[in-house]
Amino acid sequence: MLRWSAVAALLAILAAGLFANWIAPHGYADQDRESPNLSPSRQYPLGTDELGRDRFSRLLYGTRVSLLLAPAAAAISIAVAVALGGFTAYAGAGWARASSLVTDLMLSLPTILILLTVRAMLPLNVSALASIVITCVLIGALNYPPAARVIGAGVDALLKSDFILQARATGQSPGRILIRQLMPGIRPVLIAQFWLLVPVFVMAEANLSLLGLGVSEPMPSWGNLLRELENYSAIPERPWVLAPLGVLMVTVLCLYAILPSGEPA
Amino acid sequence: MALRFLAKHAVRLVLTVLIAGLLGAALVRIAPAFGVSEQELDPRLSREFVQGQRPEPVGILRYYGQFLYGVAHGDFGESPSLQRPIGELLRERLPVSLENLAFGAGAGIVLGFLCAMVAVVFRSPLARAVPVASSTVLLSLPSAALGLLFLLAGWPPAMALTAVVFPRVYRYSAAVLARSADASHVLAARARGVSPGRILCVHVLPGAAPQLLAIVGMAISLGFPALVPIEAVCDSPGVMQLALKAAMARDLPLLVVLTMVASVVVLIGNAAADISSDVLRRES
Amino acid sequence: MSIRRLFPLLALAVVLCAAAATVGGPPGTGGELRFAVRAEPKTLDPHVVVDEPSQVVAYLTGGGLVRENRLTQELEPALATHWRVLEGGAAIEFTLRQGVRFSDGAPFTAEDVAFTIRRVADPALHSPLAETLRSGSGAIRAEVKSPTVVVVRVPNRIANLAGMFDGIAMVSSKSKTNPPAGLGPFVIAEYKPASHLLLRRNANYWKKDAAGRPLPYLDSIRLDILANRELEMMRFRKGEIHLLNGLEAESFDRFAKETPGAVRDLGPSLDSEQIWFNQVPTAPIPAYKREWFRNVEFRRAISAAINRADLCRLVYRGHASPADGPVSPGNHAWINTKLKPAAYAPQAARERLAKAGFRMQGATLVDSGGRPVEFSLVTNAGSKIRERTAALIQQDLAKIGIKLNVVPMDFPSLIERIMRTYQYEACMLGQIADPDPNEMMNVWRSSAANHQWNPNQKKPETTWEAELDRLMDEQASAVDPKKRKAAYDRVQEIAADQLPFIYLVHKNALVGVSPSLWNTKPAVLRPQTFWNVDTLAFNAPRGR
Amino acid sequence: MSTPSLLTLHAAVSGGGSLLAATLELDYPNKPGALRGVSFDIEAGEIVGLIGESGSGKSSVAMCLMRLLRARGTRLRGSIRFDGRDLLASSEREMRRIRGRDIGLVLQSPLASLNPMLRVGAQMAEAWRAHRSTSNEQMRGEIARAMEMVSLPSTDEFLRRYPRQLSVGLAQRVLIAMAILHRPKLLIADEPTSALDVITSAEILKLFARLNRELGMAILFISHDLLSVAALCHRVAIMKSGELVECAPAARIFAAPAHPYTRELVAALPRMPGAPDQLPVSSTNLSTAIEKMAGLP
Repeated sequence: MLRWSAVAALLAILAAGLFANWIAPHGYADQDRESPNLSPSRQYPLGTDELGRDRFSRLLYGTRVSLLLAPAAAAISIAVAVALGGFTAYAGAGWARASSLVTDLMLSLPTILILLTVRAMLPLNVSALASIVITCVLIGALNYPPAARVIGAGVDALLKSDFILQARATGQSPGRILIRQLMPGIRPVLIAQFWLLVPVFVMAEANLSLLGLGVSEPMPSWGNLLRELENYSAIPERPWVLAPLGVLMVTVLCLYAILPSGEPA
Repeated sequence: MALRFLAKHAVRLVLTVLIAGLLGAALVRIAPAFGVSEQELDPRLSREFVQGQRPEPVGILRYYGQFLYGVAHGDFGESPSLQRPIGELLRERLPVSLENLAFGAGAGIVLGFLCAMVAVVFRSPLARAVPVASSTVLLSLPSAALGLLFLLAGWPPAMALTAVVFPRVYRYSAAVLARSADASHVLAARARGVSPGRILCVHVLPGAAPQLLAIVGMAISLGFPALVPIEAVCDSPGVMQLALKAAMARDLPLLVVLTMVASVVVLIGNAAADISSDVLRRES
Repeated sequence: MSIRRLFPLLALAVVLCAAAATVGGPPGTGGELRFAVRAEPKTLDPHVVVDEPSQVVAYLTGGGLVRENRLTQELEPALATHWRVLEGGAAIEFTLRQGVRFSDGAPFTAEDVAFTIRRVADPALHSPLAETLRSGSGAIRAEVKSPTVVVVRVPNRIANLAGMFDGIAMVSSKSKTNPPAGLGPFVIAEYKPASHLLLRRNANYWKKDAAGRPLPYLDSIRLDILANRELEMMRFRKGEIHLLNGLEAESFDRFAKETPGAVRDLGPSLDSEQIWFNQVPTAPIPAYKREWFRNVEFRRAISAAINRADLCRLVYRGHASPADGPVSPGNHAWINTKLKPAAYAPQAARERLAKAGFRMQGATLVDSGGRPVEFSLVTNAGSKIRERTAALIQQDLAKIGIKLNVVPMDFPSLIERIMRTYQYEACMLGQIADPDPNEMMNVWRSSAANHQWNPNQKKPETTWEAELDRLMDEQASAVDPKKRKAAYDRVQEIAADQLPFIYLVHKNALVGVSPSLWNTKPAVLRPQTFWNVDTLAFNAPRGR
Repeated sequence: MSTPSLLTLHAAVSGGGSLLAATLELDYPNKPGALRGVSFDIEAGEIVGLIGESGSGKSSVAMCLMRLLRARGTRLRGSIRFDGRDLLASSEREMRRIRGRDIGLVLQSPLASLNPMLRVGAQMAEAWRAHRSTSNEQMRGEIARAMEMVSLPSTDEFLRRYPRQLSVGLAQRVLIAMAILHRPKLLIADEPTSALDVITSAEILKLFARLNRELGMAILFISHDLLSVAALCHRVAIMKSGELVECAPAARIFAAPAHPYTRELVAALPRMPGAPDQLPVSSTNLSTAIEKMAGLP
């Protein structure tokens, strides 16, 4: 019951983002230069920012970006983890040790520098869409280690299980075992990881954009919109600037937390 | 046996740290704008002057060799961007970060464990609802935003780390304790009328101890990187703030040392998890 | 009576009190002045500073032979009572003040000046101060004529030679410490890295006030190392720090509403914001784009299409003025008043583009080869001001059919691109300028590295760049201020005509000064709020 | 089968002063109607067998009686009257006093039911101290007596063992010893023999019979094994998908099974090869047969 209402609410929010073109009263980059810094009004439900852009419309478009970006990044992260975890589980102890070393190293290297390096190598005239895709691939690929650990452990446990033994006993080829036995077996772990990672990547994008290296202007994303936090002493005076975003973020991420188990845990 | 086990882990730790340092050096070296200084933009300074400020570029391996030789003699080298000895910087800043980590992550762990225990012992809806709700909300806020909010409230940055660590610790430990409390020997003890406190301490906690230890390890390896945005926004003079500055300034020697420090922390976190899972395997 | 009505009265009362206090001596002496610096000072040696925090420390602890009054922008005697420029600017003779003692008690003599000059000129020290004295190669020499007279010779003639000595802190030749003892109003008492720097009053400071009382009035200064602007403002609001330098418009407006007496808009600062196009012939960008960028009509069209008034109004909330050239209206001595501010004229921009062979294809501008006009603008990430500026320009240019891609990147990557690899199309940055055009030599001369649009030219590629080279050399070596002014006026005219830099705005100098301070005279020149630190005091006695 | 008929059954069977009288309605969040109107009583000193296939709710009955249901969202209604008290109205604190002292519980997997990290002696002592604060000597004496009763050695060597050093049968005896330590009026045994081999299982059955005889302890014996129940119990209750379908003296269950399900159960009993097709109708016959099989006196 709770689960279905969570699904419905999440879908509604996602739909609002996806159909922002139709729902939003203004474009995300439209500047009404005669009316900057407005309080909420009928024309601008959440007021306008410094450049006279409608905050409500930007929130809708930002929701679209963040809600599409995070699951995509999570999927990438899981793909990397599966490739690595599956491979090492098969290839034996030596490789497993090597891959856990790689994972440890990934965790210790200054991620920010890797991000800067890759970003600095990009061509200049990339479209907003491309910049989103790149951001997503980057944070997805860089944040695979936690997922790799869990999935690796899952594959390991499966390989020791009776039904794989049974499959081996019947003389199935390793490839076939991988596809027919292992993949379906590991699927619940993957799905659980996916749900776990989506909020992580919503956060990652936000943290990245707080540094000014996320989705580039004028395209809004939750992280970009959160940058209002930089002038945090102004927040209490103008609650409509951040409160709706905060509520939306907490709502969506709580819904994500409820979804997989059907209960908040 | 135990000695060999420890020795194996120690060797592994040293090796990983050494490789991490080398990789860190290589990463900085190939990163864009290595050797660029902001002074180049200053029109008052001539090209020759700015170039003279920069140390001669050396090969990575050669640099690393010299660096390790220095470390063996207790010298970590000098940070070009801050123009101070790295050993001194670490002495000043590492305690700050470790303090943040110890108090912040420590409080998060204790709070998470306590809430999980309370939820397991008193199975009242309230005992669950409060930590579940608070942890869900805390999980939905980026650590940088948490840092800013705590700064705004005038609370120490370590508390922001608590807010990052607590919800995760609570979730995992509540699950672990619940599983441990479901064991039939716990049920049997309850059926004998043993008091809840004794059930928790004697029957539930020992069974869950290895996994709880793993959670402590997780909290450390999770809390350490979370310190980067927190120290950055809260202006807390720790090593993670230093790491961000070093990355921005492409400070090769400093980043190499900091990468090694980070790898030690990550490995200690992992070792806690590994050792406890080894213990677990031997138990079963 | 509402609080709102009360405010002006209170403000008036504060002003009156301040005015009354200025007439006599300070209302009280002693106390600790506190303010923040953004980063750790990289050095405490006043002769090798390049970063701003070190400059602050050097200013507070160092004493120079002359001092520029930041308010009047004129040179005043300091450790030298008077000076004489010799040999058309290749030498200068200083007559030293007598009875002055260093912070360690040693007497100050011509020997110390010679020692200081030798120290600065020593290539091993690697002092940027030597850079300013040595345009070209050759030695800087100091000759001691008598215990109170010293002559300093520089290899080439320098137009504003005396002014150069404002920043050179005199140090003691007998001091054993490193850095050696100085003559500034304060001395370093304690340095706690990553936290703060504590400066103590220099009991031997030479200056006295009108009533003969020893200066400085303050007991100590605490510099907090604080990177977070919001934190700095929170502490200013609580009265924990007393000065704010370089406020942002948004915060300024908020303070202006809350505590009107505490913040001041000093009018246009010398700093400017500008964009420029990459005109480097060897740059790895498409050739047709380089053609656009090197086309002056294209640059003029872009300049005309940018609505600078909107930039000032929206991004700077009115605390900026549209820029028409490198020299800000705040630089009274050097601005060319004949230049008209660049007007916002999208129609004129379209006409210019049409004249240069561009045409509209639907809503998109295409060049004569039919290629859509699209380019990227790099700027440093994390600067809200620049990102907003870019967003506004993006929309201004969209109106004339040009697509602008804004690419924020971290500072070192940006510098690498604009200084070394030239992998960029257009760039937006700001310039922190000093009043004297000598500081701009490396910007306007075509052979210099900071000639951003096309640096390090073997010989000037265009006639106007050749003329810039000639004019800059002329102003640098002319002793007659009128001749210098004429030359630099012409530089400004060429810049406005050729638009190698498209100047956007000069932002105003916005500062915060605690009402508890007496005799504050904030100025647009750096250090804005505490340039007269030796005569600052608190309104209420603070006790020694 | 609907509740009213069960209630009549209950009324018919129960006397006035029974030790335990329970009517249970239980809903799990994911399985509503886990117990539907399960109503029965136990006289003092009586052994009642509870039979049913797995998932029929027999173990839930045990958990309900002890009020040990852990899962969230579980709803228990009805009434449990035990020794003049209403257990459903008792607080958790009161329940804790009842558990182990007035009602003992033996679970089905003996090794899992012992804390692997505590020595046998420590667990015994814990069970004793949960309800009594006496001197150590007295406690040791009581523990020795209980262990003697279940034919365990009460040597130091044995008390210092860890559960992993015990066989399943020994472990089960340790659990029973702990359950009877305080001489409870009622012992609930939840499938106590299902994890044991045939011989050990027979020994344990014998032990239960002896405890009942010597201590006058009532026993609720939960099992899916009709034969062992028939051998041991005075009365047998049959459960099917959360309902009690029949409750009668053991003899009558075999002689005249009333419910179709009971008939099915009885018919499914294994037969020795060469035995007559017809089931022995006389309950005494059967009991003696079974008693012989189990080695009971």
